[in-house]
Amino acid sequence: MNLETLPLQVRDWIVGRFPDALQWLVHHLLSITAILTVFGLFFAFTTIAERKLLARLQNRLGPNRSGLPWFRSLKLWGLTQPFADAIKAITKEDVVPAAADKVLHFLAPVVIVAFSLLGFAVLPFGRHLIPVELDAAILYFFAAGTATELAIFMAGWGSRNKYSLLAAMRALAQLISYELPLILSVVPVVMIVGTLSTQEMVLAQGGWTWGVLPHWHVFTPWGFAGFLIFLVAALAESNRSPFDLPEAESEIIAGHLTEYSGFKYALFFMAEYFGLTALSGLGVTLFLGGWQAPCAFLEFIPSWLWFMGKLASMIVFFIWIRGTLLRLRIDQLTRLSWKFLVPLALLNLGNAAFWALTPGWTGPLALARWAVSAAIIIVPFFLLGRRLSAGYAPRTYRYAA
Amino acid sequence: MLGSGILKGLGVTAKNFVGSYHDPARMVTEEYPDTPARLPEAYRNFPFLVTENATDPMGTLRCVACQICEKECPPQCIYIEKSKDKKPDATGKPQLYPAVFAIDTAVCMSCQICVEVCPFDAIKMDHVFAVAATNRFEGLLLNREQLAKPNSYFQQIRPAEAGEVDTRLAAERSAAEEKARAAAAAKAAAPKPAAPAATPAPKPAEGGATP
Amino acid sequence: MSEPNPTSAAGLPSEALAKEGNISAAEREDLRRHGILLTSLEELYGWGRSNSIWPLQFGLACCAIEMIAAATARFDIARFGAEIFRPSPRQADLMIVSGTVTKKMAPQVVRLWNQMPEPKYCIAMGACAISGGPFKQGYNVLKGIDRFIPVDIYIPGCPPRPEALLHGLTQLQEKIRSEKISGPQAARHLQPDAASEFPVPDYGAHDLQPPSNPDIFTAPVLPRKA
Amino acid sequence: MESLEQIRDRLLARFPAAKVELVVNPGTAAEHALLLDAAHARDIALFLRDDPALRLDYCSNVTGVDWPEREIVDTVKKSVPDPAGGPAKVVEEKSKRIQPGCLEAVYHLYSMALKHGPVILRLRTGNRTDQVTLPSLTPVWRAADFQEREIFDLYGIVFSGHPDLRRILMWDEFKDHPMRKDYVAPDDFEWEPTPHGEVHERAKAHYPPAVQPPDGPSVASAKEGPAP
Amino acid sequence: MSLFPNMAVGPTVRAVHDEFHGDLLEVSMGPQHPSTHGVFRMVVTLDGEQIVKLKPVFGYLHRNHEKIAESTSYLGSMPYTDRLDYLCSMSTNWAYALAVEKLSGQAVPDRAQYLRIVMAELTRLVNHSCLVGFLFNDLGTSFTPLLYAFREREKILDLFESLSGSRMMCNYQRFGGCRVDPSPEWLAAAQALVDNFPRFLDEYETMLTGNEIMLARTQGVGRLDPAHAVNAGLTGPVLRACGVDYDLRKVDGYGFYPRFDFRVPLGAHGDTYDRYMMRILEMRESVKILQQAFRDLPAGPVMDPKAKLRGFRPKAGEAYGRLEGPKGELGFYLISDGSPNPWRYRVRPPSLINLTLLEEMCLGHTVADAVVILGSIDIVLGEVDR
Repeated sequence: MNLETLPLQVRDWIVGRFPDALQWLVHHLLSITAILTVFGLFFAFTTIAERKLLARLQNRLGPNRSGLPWFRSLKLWGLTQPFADAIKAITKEDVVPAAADKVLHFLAPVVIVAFSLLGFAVLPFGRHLIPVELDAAILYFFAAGTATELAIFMAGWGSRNKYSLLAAMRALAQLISYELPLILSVVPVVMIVGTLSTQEMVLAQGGWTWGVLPHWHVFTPWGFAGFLIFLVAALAESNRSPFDLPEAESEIIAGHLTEYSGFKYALFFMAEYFGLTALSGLGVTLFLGGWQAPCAFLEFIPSWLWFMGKLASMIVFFIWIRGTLLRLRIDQLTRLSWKFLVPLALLNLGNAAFWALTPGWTGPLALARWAVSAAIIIVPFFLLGRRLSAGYAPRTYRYAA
Repeated sequence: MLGSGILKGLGVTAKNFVGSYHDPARMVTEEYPDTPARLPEAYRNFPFLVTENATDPMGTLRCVACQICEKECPPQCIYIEKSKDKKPDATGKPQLYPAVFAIDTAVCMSCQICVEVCPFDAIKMDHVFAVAATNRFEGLLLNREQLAKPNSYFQQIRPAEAGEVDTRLAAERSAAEEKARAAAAAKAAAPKPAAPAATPAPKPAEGGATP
Repeated sequence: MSEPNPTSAAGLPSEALAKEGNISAAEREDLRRHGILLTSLEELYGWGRSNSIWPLQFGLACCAIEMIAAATARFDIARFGAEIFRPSPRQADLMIVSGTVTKKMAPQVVRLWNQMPEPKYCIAMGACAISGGPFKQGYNVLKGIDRFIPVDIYIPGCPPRPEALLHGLTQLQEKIRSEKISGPQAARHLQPDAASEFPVPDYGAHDLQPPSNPDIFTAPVLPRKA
Repeated sequence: MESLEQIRDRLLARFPAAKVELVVNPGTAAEHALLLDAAHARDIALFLRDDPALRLDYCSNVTGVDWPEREIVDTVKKSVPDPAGGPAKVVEEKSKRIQPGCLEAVYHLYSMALKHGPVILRLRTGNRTDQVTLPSLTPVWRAADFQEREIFDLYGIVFSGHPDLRRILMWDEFKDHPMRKDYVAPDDFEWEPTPHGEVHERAKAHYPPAVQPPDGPSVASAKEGPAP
Repeated sequence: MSLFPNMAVGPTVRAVHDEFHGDLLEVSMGPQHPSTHGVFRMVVTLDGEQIVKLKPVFGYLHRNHEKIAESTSYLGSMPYTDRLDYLCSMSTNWAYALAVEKLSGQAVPDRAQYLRIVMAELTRLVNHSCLVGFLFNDLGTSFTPLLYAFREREKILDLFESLSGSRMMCNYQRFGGCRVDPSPEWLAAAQALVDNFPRFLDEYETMLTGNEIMLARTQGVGRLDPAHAVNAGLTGPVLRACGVDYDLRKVDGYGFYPRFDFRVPLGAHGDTYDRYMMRILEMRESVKILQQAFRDLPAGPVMDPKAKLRGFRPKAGEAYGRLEGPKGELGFYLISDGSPNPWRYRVRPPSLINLTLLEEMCLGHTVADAVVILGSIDIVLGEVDR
């Protein structure tokens, strides 16, 4: 029994029970079911983790009493909370405003869930676990991901609500602003690895120096910069705090979700988390070594567990950010993108080019390679950062005589 | 450097996150239905009527239906009807008692003014707060029986205040007894045999409110 | 507490009671046969909903501060799964009327209630929301939100402690858990002819028009000395 | 700061046509006020704001007061010479008069620049029904903006020259001026379990006629058993 | 000659209405809106996201406090004042007691004067920390700063509750003193809390004051110039953020404030950040005042022996008593006709009057800024609408 290939063995066993002609279909259906189940559960536990972690950040306990039906004394630390929420959401009345564009109002949640799930198809979850081996996987991923913002626009426009409309406009501005740095932050990896296939990118990050220092992209200057830009852009793409402008609760009620109730609202909620998970998965794949173990002696742990672990830590980081930061304004959001992230990401392309051209700098020259590469990104970071925050500084105050 | 303020903020929340596991100052949740609420002695929610005796609450109400609280109650949530007859109070003096005493807790603003103006220490503020009801008309309009709570309960929820009230009342009672005895003595000394003095001890009166 | 008391249903919508006679013997038999499945479903349905009560983020006055306090670290309404205060009525399950409802505000409150999808519940928190409270003699104060919308739980107090709100919430959870899916005792939102939307009063020249909704509000008669 | 008399004299010297009276406050606080006539109120206010010795740049509080018509009994002591030639008797003669009602706007002014105050200004309307217009002082002190709107809403004083005179607290369709002393609130006294005084009087209208015992038990007492 | 120019009344609407800009969008924010701090309503006209017109609408919490008070005894109005500014009942109580004492000439013993300052400054801590929490909520945090602030608030409320019996509606001041005398244990607990409070403020400031997003969101947003602010009658931290030195604790010197050594922080820009920092700095000064009060608290009675609880009838006359509430000048104007009830009872609500310039502050900014500006003004609807 090999844990590493256990999911494959299970799949093959099930597929083998079917006639040959149907096997291809069953094979794909099983992949789809597996993704839906695993990430459905992952979504469920992300919500409860988010609520509990946020609670802990805020010095409180968070949901801990839901327990089980029939066994009320069992509280199970509130881990069943998402299922209670699901039952509630499914049985809740679905309200469609009389003035709404019925078709768009209905289509938006369907579209957003469908497209946010598409990205999972090309993520390598383990050494042997990748639903679809696509040569142009990265291109496919971004093409599918863009549609989610369009769905937000559909929701905002179709609801015929002024707050939703504001949210729709914000979502579009955000889409236009952050799609570029997101893709630009990924291009260096493509340049270095020389492929658009996600599995090969993970394989390229294999190996360790002295068995403990992994060769992940994030541990290179260009990779670190790219990862940070990717993180910021991913936060913005998935409408998470501090970029949750389309759903800015304190400003425009619930933004594009204002007119959604019951299951449709749950679908949006789900899609937001699917999108976040998919983007985190891409980040893990591109920068954090995908399913690779961090040290050689930890390789006995199955690769798909490593992937899920890294994914979970990314999500925890996002939750931590959400618990701390405040929201940007729409003009600041776009300014951050166009005046800071995009130039930095462009410079990072050059940085990656430099890195790609100097693989031969070894020995003492390796240090120089690191220094130059780091300087290419840190100096502009300071300069652009100073430009961006010009005029904003903590102040000192006088007192009345 | 751009981002340093953000990193500091992340540091503070991380400190709180970690602290929530070991530092009681950073995990302040009190799990209410499982652990009872922390109530200070002074806590006030709704008024109740003090009775001397738990076995005969209606017969030993301290309230003499003077209607001061009814008049002073800012939101006017107290309704009193005086009794027609009198019965002896704790000091033995015949007093009126409330035939109807109703407090609409749906209106009460828990201001404690009724307690402050009561010259008889008959109305006090209760600690009970879990009084959610499904019917506001009958569930929240408290009548005399629901309001009456024995002095022992008062001593239990507000030991300091109850102790003070008890000493004061005891002093008043002994003064009254003293006076009654003196009067009895004076009458005994007088040539004509006096009528029996007022009953000195607080008797659980038989002629209660519910005949 | 959780089961609506039939004898005390004066003035409150008591559809359950009203429909007692409308069920035929065949239906009764059918119900009995489906009993086990039904109770399982009921349990699951009630469990899910009672542990996921999302209140409307909607504060009126002083009690709203205590409502916020109930959501803060010390009291932590999140333990009941109810910390997700939704600002949009479309996603809310519970309306906590927390504070004085003025006549100027009443139409908006009713509108919010109408915008909430079923199943929805209402807690009248504090004296003002129940009866107008200390401000009931004011010319602009509505004497109780139950003049316009049905209230499930009344929490007296001025303001009620956050613990009292939590207590009210557990009462509501009990109520939701004990709700039946079908039959004459079915929950309000499952009865086909039970009202879900209520008429919004208009601003009149001297008062709201109408001053109360006679379908759901009739004060019991309380004779006093004239 | 100058005394109120000095201010009044200076105002009268500056605005000879104006009528400025001193309203004495008999209470302990002894915060006296200046009663201005409507025609010159705004000029005087501007003067008070900009005068270098006063610089009352801050209008703290603006409020309305309702003074309904009231009957005043004047008691005049008269010494009546005794026709019999004895010592003159002192006889109290009572005469009733009706003091006409009015609405009043009161402004409390302070100076933030010189840190003194208050100077209290009062403006009175002609009556409570048709002559209810006063000049708005909002152009002088923006602080009066919402407060004058509130007076308009609750008392019904119309401030001419106010930039945006609408109801502020009640809805626009509302017709009454509820802070007036003679305002009667609409009847919603269906459920008054603990009524007193005026509330009791109004609640009676909702008591059932049939079960109105002369002195009978109430519901609360009925539950407790019949009162003795 | 004029100190300030004769201010143009009414906002200037800069609506650009042409083909390029398209239609204006009118959005009604409130009365149910997460960031209007209750049932306040703003009718906002937007050009894109930019505000070209903003009309505040009040009255959704107009619960006729003044009318009710005119038919209630002087004492009976005291618990109602708790419910005016329900975040700071102690200072509202004091303001009312101050006005009635001025009206009736009632003296207050020394210990009560000190206790009043203790309560008022604790209330200032409660109010400002809550305000800052709410402000950050408006700025889009996920409740974290608010919950930290409420964590500290609960500690102060516990003190209030163990003293007065209620967390929020203290009903503590009386005409001629205070209702209960705190025990030595209470004072020790309060002292310990006050000594620890700066640590909370430091942590809070580390978390938020230097945050780049916070700086960008608040600096330069909602500017006010001092001339406008004075003319519009703004008071409290909002006024002092513009640089106008006007603190009634110094100007009027009511209570025993002249005996205390504290400073009044002043802003320079009059923007949202200054208003936020005024609160933080004032909390630090309040801590100083409290420490002095605990040090100097004299022994003695807390009620004037001549004070009457029932049958209180001040003689005919009027008085305007005001104090520096956490939100600004809180005044009570009372006219007595010699009867047990006031003839006229008027509250000068700082929250309402501080909103006078809301539109001017918001014009040209976005919806996101409008909620922040509103949050930085610090309103409580119970006081705005009364």
